[in-house]
Amino acid sequence: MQTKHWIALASAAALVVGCAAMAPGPSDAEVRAKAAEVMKASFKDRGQAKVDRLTQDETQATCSQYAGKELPKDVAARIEQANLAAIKYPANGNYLGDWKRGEQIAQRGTGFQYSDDPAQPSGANCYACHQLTKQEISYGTIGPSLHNFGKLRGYGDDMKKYAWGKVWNAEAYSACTNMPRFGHAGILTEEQVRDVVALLMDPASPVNQ
Amino acid sequence: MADPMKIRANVVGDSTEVKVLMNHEMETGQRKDAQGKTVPAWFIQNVTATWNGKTVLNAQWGPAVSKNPFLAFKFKGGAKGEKVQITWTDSKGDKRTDEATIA
Amino acid sequence: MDARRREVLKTGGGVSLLALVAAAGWLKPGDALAQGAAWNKAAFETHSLDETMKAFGGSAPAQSKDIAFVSTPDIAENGAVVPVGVSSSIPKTESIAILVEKNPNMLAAVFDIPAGTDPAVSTRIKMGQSSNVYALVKADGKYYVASKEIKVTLGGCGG
Amino acid sequence: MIGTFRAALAVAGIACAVPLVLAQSAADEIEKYRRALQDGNPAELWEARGEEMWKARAGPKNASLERCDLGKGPGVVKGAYAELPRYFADADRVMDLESRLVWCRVALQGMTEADAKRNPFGSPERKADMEALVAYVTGESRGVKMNVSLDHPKMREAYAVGEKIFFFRGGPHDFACATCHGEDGKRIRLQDLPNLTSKAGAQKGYTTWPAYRVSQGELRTFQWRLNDCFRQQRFPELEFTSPASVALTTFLAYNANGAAFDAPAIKR
Repeated sequence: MQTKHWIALASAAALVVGCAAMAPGPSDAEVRAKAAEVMKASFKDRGQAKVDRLTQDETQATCSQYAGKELPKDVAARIEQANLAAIKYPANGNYLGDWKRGEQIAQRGTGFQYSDDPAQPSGANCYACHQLTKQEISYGTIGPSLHNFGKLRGYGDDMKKYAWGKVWNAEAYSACTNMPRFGHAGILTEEQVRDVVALLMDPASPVNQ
Repeated sequence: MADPMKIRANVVGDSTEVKVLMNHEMETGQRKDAQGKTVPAWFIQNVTATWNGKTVLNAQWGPAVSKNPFLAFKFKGGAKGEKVQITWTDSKGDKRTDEATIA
Repeated sequence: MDARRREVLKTGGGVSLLALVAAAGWLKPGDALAQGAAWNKAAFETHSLDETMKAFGGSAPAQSKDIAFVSTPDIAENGAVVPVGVSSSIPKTESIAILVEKNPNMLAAVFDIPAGTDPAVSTRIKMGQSSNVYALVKADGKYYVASKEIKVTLGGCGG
Repeated sequence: MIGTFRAALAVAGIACAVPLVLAQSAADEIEKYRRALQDGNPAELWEARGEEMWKARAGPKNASLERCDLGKGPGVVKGAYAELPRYFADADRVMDLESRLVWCRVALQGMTEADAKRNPFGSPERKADMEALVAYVTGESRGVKMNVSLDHPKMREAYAVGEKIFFFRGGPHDFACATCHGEDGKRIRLQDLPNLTSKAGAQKGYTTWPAYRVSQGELRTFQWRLNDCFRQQRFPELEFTSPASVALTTFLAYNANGAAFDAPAIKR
């Protein structure tokens, strides 16, 4: 049925003579619906990765819809506001954990893949996308360099709070960013976020050397 | 039985250049399979190359040679149409000989 | 090869098999590092250059500038396959060995170089971590060595 | 995967720790490493095994695959991969190479579909016939310019759906294919990431698969590439030859049109 509908649309488009420049295919919404149907038929549960992971939240759906196009300012603002409101700050107001543990979390790339043991703590895989320290040459460039993160921005409480928010839910500051929402999505525990923030913000951390 | 090697032998100036790829797992004895069981060591130990019945290279390998081993060397002489023969023997006593025509 | 083997068996008699094999060019007596052994088990179970030299029955090697690493990168993108090429310009080179200092066992490979074969070989080895790699050459009965550090990186890390 | 490798060498868990080196010389040396690998590609061993398998009689019908129609007529292998995926009238659907090989093993050799699809990705314990067949067929398109046609409406549909899947964000990490493959000049750790939304990037990325992965010691197909990308995207498992995998392949293969196919390659 779906396919016939598709061909019908295509041939209908071909019949519209005079409207030559644009041969309108199915609408964007129709293609998205078809893609959702195709994906549903193509993925299966494996290990901890169940097919319900294909159910998008509003941020994911909106960002997918605008991918490859310019994100309208009001849409971006809506995404950022919703995610900002969802950030959970530490109850005791303590943002900084142990940067040494933070470094291990930044190095570790496992967690949440169907091949991973769910009993093991996840990594944040920061180095996959960011430069952090001078010592580690195997770093990616999808995100900006975070070397001297605290040293350049200052070690004040506002900055600590911002770093916490950014790690917890990056969508709050940059709509449709490539960065996962580590706290919001439960990738890292609150304790782990504290350690990663320490890696960025502790003056003794190799990030700030 | 082991799969065949890929042997290339080409005349370069007054020499023959030989490049070989071998099919072998080269197990170190330290890898674990999907079930978590240690896979026993199993690797090529000896390689011999001959040309016109003359040995042009002899090698002894340990498990630190990479999986699907690669080997390249050159010897003086050799003419188009002549044969180069390579033989390997592994730690289980399996053996494989293949031949290539010099091009 | 089968034909040659049959020939060896046929001739049999009083002559030792080893001598015949040697005569057929399969093994040359006293040939370089191989020492006539089919596979030098002791040498492949050593953890230091000293131990390896003992297993080869040789004395401490002299550093040599006449041994070169060819097409051997300083950094390996993956330790499972590290290309290593060694070439020797020392006259009468009889054999070339490749050793990795920090591997569980040091010796990776030994190549005997008969007269007429270029004293240059290329292969690929496994390295568990960044380490010094040695090229050990036996020439005219004496041992020479050169070394090079190769760094091993791992990528991806998404698992 | 890295876990297995680490175990294989039985070394301390140094995973990603790397000593100090200057970034530029590091890039040069890694380039040197990659060049050195080109000298001998074990993928050739798979190509040879695949060619034998293509010609060997197998299955309940005891037939070879030599009459398999990969789109250019029965038995024509040369250049066939450069025009895949394509619409096949006999199956009334768009197929990539792996889907078509499954189809031929069922139609010509009489296998069940489940048998034809079994063990698509090999391991040292169990080599995959599919990887060998794919190595052989793709090797026969080396040097041929990619030329995927969207003339058929079902190809246009597959392309449009594939594009949507490419940009689909989901899972705990909000990842899409585009997260890593949507911008020029990016890398993950030290590995360069082709921008698959650009012509040049799609050409570079698509035409160098399948590849012998030195980190795994196996030849990996494009179906494997997609399967493993989604694993790292934290998605559930993409099923072998599923419609989503074929749609995504159609999107990427078409974007690579005009570039000479250059695989099986060798990669880390």
